[in-house]
Amino acid sequence: MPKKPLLFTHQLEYLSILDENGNVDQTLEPELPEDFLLKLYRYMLFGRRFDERMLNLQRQGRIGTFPPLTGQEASQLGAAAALKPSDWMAPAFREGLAEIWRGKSMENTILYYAGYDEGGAVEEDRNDLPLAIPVSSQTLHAVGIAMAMKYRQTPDVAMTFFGDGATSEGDFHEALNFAGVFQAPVIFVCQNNQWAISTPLSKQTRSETIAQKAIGYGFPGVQVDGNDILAVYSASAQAIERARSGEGPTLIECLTYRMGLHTTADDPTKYRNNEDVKVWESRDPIRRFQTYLLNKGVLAEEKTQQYEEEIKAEIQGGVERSEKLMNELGAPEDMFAHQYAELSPHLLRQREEMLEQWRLDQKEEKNG
Amino acid sequence: MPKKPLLFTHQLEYLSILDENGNVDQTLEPELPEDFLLKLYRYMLFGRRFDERMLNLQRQGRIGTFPPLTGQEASQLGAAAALKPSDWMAPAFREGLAEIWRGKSMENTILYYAGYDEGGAVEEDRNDLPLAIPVSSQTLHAVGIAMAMKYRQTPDVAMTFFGDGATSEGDFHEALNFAGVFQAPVIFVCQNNQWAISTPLSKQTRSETIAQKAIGYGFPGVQVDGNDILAVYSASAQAIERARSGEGPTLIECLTYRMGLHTTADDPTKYRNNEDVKVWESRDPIRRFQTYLLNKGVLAEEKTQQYEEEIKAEIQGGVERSEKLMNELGAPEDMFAHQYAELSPHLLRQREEMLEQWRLDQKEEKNG
Amino acid sequence: MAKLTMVQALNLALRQEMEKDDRVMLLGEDVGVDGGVFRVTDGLIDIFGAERVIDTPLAESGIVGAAIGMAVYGLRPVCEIQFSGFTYFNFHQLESHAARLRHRSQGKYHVPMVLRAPYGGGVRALEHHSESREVYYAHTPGLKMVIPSGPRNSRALMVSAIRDPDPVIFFEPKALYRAFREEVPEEEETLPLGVPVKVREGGDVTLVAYGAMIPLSLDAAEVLKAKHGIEVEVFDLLTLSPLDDTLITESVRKTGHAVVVHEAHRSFGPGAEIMARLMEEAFFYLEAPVKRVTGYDIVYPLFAREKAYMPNAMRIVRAVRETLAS
Amino acid sequence: MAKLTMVQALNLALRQEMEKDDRVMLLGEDVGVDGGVFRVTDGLIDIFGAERVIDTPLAESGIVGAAIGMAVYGLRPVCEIQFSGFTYFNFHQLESHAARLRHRSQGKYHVPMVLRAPYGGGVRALEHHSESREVYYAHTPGLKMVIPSGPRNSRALMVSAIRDPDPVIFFEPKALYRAFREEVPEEEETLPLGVPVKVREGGDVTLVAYGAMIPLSLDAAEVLKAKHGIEVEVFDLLTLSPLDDTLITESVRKTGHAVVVHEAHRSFGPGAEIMARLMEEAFFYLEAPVKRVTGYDIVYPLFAREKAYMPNAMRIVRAVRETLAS
Ligand SMILES: Cc1ncc(C[n+]2csc(CCOP(=O)(O)OP(=O)(O)O)c2C)c(N)n1
Ligand SMILES: Cc1ncc(C[n+]2csc(CCOP(=O)(O)OP(=O)(O)O)c2C)c(N)n1
Ligand SMILES: [Mg+2]
Ligand SMILES: [Mg+2]
Repeated sequence: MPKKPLLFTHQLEYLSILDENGNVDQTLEPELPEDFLLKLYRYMLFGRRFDERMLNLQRQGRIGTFPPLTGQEASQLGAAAALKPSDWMAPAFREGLAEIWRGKSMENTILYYAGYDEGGAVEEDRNDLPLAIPVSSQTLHAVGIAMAMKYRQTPDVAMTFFGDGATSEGDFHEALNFAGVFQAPVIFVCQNNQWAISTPLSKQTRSETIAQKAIGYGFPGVQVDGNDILAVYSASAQAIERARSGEGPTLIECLTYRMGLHTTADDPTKYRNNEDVKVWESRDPIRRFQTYLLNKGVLAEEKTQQYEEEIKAEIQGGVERSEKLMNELGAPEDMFAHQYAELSPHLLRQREEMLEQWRLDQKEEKNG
Repeated sequence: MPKKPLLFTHQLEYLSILDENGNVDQTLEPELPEDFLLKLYRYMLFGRRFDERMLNLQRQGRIGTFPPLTGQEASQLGAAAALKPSDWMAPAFREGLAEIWRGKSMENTILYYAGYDEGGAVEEDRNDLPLAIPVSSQTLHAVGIAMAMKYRQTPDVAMTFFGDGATSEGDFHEALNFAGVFQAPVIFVCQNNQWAISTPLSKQTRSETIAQKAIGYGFPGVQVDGNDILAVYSASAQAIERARSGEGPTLIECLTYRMGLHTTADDPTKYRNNEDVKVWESRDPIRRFQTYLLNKGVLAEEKTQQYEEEIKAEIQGGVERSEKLMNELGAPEDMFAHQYAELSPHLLRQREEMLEQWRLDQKEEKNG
Repeated sequence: MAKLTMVQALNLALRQEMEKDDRVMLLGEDVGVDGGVFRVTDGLIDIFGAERVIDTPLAESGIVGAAIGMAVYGLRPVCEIQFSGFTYFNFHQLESHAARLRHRSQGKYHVPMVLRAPYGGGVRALEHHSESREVYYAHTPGLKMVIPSGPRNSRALMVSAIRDPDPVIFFEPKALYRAFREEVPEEEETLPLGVPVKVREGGDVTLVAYGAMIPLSLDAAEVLKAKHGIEVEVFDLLTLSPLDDTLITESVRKTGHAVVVHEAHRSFGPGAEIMARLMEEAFFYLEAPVKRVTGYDIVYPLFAREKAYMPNAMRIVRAVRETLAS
Repeated sequence: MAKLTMVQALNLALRQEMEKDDRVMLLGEDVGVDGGVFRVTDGLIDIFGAERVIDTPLAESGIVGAAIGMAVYGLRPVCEIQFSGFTYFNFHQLESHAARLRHRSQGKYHVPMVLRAPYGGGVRALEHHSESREVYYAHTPGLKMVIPSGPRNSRALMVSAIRDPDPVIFFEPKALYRAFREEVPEEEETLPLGVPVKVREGGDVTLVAYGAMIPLSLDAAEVLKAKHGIEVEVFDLLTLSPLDDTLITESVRKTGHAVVVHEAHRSFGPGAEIMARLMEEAFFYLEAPVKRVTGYDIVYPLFAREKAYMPNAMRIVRAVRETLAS
C-alpha cells in the first residue's frame, strides 16, 4: 500500500437559485407560502432602510460607532428565517437584521449603539445571545448550546454567524472541531462579504472557499450565493433539518459583499476601489428578490411603495421611542446592576462611592 | 450556475515504502548513502535505549516527569534528518531524539528533566527552539521564523512537530492559515501517535485524517506511514524541497503510535487495552528498518551488537556527566540570570533578598 | 465521617452535586475515562456516563467557550483546565464572555460555570505547571476567584461554586491534593464565597494567606508561639475576588501588624491589594508596614530550584519577627 | 520641530526606526494598506513595502506567535493588536513564550518584539474597546509594560521599546491619540524604560499616574494650587513594569501624602502595587493613607455612562484634599 490517493466522501456544492436578474431555477425553487415570502421581502427592505437611518443617526452624533449591513440582507435573513423561535442564534455584530427578525426591538438596537448598556437586553422570548464583537468567539457558545440541546434531547438547533475574517481565528477552528466530534446540532453561517475591514479574502486565507474548511472537521460544507435569499434559505433549512435529525453540523458559506463601511469609523476608499462595489451593486439581493416576487405575482408594484411608507413610519417611531428612553435612563448606578447576581459588600460600597462622586461632579459642573 | 459540485485541485496521498516486515517498494525507495542510512539506524537505536534509561532514571527519582518516545523514532527522526543544520526546528515535547540528532546534548536533556533550567540551553550551532509544552503554541513560532527566512531570502526552512491532540488547538489553525497566506517555507509534521494522554484520535476530531486538514488552508497535506523511516524521510525531503523553492508549506501526517506512557505520571491501563499496543509492536519502526538494512547488505548482524554496546557506554557517560553537572550547579541566584537582558533595580534587590533568605533557610535547616 | 484527601473531597463534591442536579456537567481534557490527570473526576464517568462527563478535544478555548454556551442554556458546567498554566489559552473566553454575559444581556443570561484548575508549585512538576497567577482572574470583574486550602473546605467551596449563579474560577493548590487528609462529612456542607475565615486566633500579628500557604502559615504560627511567644492570628482568604477585607481589617486594628503570604509573584500580586486595603482601612492602627512573603518577580524556575523560590515557614517566621521588631 | 499628535509621533518613531534598521517589521490586522484603524502606521507600507508592513489574517495569537518566531530569528517585529481588549486572544503566546524564551533557552534566544495596542476609555467606543488591563502584563515576569502620556514621550518610548532586547507591551492611551499636539524633534530621542518622570514639582502631596490620567492629574494640580494653595508633585510612571519606585518613594518621604490615579479597576489594580511599595518604603513618612482614584470593579460600561466610570480632574482634586485633611 505505497503512494496511493486518499479517498474523500466529502461533497462540496455551490447553490444558487435566483440569479442576479431575479430569474429562478425552478428545479431548485423552494416551496414557500406567499405571506412568508412577502414577510421576508418586507424585512429585507426594513433592514436596508433601518441601516440607512442608523448611518444617518451616527452622522448626526445621535448614536456611536455602527456597522452597516447593506448588501448582506439575504445572507443573514435567509439563514435566520429558517430557524424556529425555540432554536438559538449566536450572532456576530453585523446581523442586526437577523436579530430584528428574531424579535430584537429597534429601541434596544438604537440604545445599544447610543451607548446604553440597557440596549444589550435580550427580549423575553428571544433565544439569542447578545451580539458578539470579539471576532469568532461566539461560535463556541453556539456549539455549547447545541451540546446542551443534545444532552437535553430537545429538537432544537443553534445557528451562529460570523464573517470571512472570523475564519482565521483559533476559536472558529475549535468550534468546528468540537461540533464535529460531538455531532452537535449547530449550523455555522459564514457571511463571506469579501472583506475584514481592509483585508480582502485573498489575504485572509489561501483556501479557495470557506466551505471547504469543513473537510478538516468531517462534516459537510456548502457554498451558496449569499445575495440569493432562496438559496440561503434552502441551504439553511436543509442544514437545520440535518442537525435536528441528529446528523450533526454544517458549514454554510454565503458569498456576499459588504456594500458600505466596515463601521462608521471606517473609510473604505483607503483600501478598495469603487469598481468592485459597482459589480456587486448589480447583484443586489433585494432587487432580485423583488423581481422574483413581481414575476411570480406575489408582490404588486404598489405594495412595495406601501411597505416603504410603513417602514419609514415604523423606523421613525422606533427612533423616537428610543430617544425618549434615553432621556428616562441614565442613572449611572445601573452600571452595577448586572455584574453579579448579588453585589459583594465591597461593590456595594463602590456603588455608593460612584454615586457620590457623580453627584459631586454634577454639582461642580453646574457651578462651573 | 445552480447546485453544482465545487472542484478541488488538492491531492492527498498516503506514502509507505517499507512495510512492517522490512520489504521495500523499490519504485519509491529513496537513494541514500550507506553511511547516512547507518547513521539513521544508530540514532533510532540510541533513541530507544536513551528512552529506556530515562524511564529508569525517573523511576529511581533521579529525574522528574518525562515523556517517552518509544515507537516514534522513525516519525521524528525521518523528518528531522531531512533538514540542513541551517534550517530551524520547533519541536513539541516528545521529539527528544530529533533534538539530539540536531545537536542537543544528553546532558542538557537530563538536566532539563532533572529540574535544572540550565538544561533548556540551546547549543551554539543548533537552530532549534527549546521544546514546547503548551500544546501547539510552537507551530506559530515556526511560521514566524519561516516568514523571517522569506524576508531575509535565505534558502532555509522551518520544521515544526506536534501531536494529533495538538491539531485541536486554535494555534494549530492560525499557524497553518498564516503559513498558507504568506507561503512561508515551513513544514508541519504531525506525529499522529493516536493518543493525546487518554484521548484517542476518534475523540479528537471527526476528520478521517489529519492530512486533509491542509485543504482548509490551500496547501498540500500528505499522510505517511510514520513507522517507516524511508517514507517519512522522503515525504519530508520533498516538502522541504517545495518550501526551499518557494512553493510554500506542507502538512505531513505521520501515522505512528505512542508505545509507552504519555509521561511518567501517566497510567495507560486506565484508558487503553494492551491488544492495540501489541498490534503496533509488530509495526516497530526500528525492527523493520534493521531488516531492510540487513537485506540490503548495509548492516551486518555484528554491527548491531557493536552499536548497542557503544550506545550503552555513551548513555552511561551522558548520565554521569549530567549528574556531575548537577552537583556543580545549584546556586539559586541563577534563577535570575536570564529574565531580562538587564535586571531592574527592583529585581536586583529581589535577587539579594532571595539569596539571603536561602542562606538563612540553609542555616536553619542545618541547625534543625 | 471519612478521612479524605483534597482530591477525594473534590470528587465527593462533584459526585454529590451531579447526583442532586442533572444540570451539573463535567468537561475537559481527560476528565472522563482517565478520571483527570490528578484523578479528581475519577469514576464519575462510570456513574454519570459520557454525556455528562465529557472528554473533550485538546482545546482550552473550546472547553470554556462550550461551557459558556451550556451555562447560558441552563446547565451548570464544571470544566477542568488541566493546569492553570494553560488557562491563558481560554483567557479571552473568560474575560469577554463568562465575566460579561450577565451584564451584556442585562440579566437575561448568566454563566453559572466553574472553571477548575490545579495551580501552584512545590511538586517537582514540569515547566508551565507551577504558576500562581490568580491575580489575572481576581482583577477581572464578573468572575469570582476561589482557592481552597484543605480537603474539607475544598469540598464545601466546590459545592458553593457549582451552585453559584456566576462564573467561578476555582484554583486547586496541587501541592495539597494529597498532602494530608481531613474528616469530610458525607452530608452536604457549603461555605459562603467571598468570606475569609480566621483559622487561628492571636493578638500580636495578623497573617493573611490562602491555598498551599495556609499549612505553612500555621506551621510558622506554631513556631512563633513556641520559640518566640508571638501570638499570630491567621486568616485564610478562600475567596480572592470578591475580596472582603472586613475581618482582616478588624484583626489588624487589633494587632497593629500584618504579613501577607502568597506564592504568586510579588509585584502587582494579591498581597498588594491586601496591603492597599489595610492602608485604606487600618492605616492609623498600623504600627509597622505590612510585609509580604511571596514568590519573586521571575519565571517560576524548574523544580531543582523551586525551594528557593517558594515561600516556606521559615521565611514567614522571619517576616513576622521583622514586622514586630520594626 | 513639528507639532505632532500622538498618532503622528508614533508614526514618526516607527518610520525612523524602520529606516535605520531593516530588522524592524510591522505586522497586524489592517496595519498595511489601511494604515491601522487609528492610522498609526499610515503610509508606512508605501515606504517599506508589504514585506515589512504586513497585513495579517484576523488572528491575534497568530500575529504574536509569528512575531515571536521573527524575533527569535533576529528581526524586531512591532505588532499591533487592534484594541487591547483583543490581546486576551494571544495571552498564552505572551505568557508562555514571549516572556519566557530568554530564560527557557538560557540566554541563547531573546524576544525583542513590541506589542502595540490602543487601550483605555473615554472615546465613546464600542464594547470591549475601552478596557485598561495593564496589570495582566505588569504581573507577568519577562515582559515590560510601557504606557506613554503624550506625543513626545510616546515617540521616545517607542524608539526605546523597539530597541529593547526584551518583549515590551506598549499600551497607547487612545483618548490621547489626537487630544493635543506637542513639539516632537525630528532628531532621534529616546527615554529609558523603567524610569518614571516627575512632571510637576510640589511639596504637599505626591500624585502618581500614567497614560490618559496624566493630563487630568496636571489639570487637577492646577486647580489645587489655584483654588486651594496645594502644591502637588506629579509623577508619570511611563513604565509599569519593571516598576521603579525610587523617585516616588523619595517624593512621598518629603510630602507625606500620596494619591494614585488609574482608569484600571481598583481591586488588584496598579494602584495597589504603588501603595504596597509606599507601605514598604515610606511607611514611617506617611501622614495619611495613600488614596486611589480609579475605575470601579465592574465591566466597563457602554459609553453613555463612561463619564461616571472614568476618573476625572474633579475626583482627583477631592481625593487630594481628603488625603491632606485626614
Ligand atoms: C478578536 C478580535 N480581533 C479584532 C477585532 C476588530 N475587528 C472588528 S470587526 C473586524 C473584521 C471582521 O471581519 P469579518 O469576520 O469578515 O466580519 P465583517 O466585518 O466583514 O462582517 C475586526 C478585525 C475584533 N472585534 N475582535
Ligand atoms: C495548551 C495545553 N493544554 C494541555 C496540556 C497538557 N497536555 C500535555 S501533553 C497533552 C496531550 C498532547 O497530545 P498530542 O498533541 O497528541 O501529543 P502526544 O502527547 O501524543 O505526543 C496534554 C493534554 C498542555 N501541555 N498544553
Ligand atoms: Mg467580512
Ligand atoms: Mg498524540
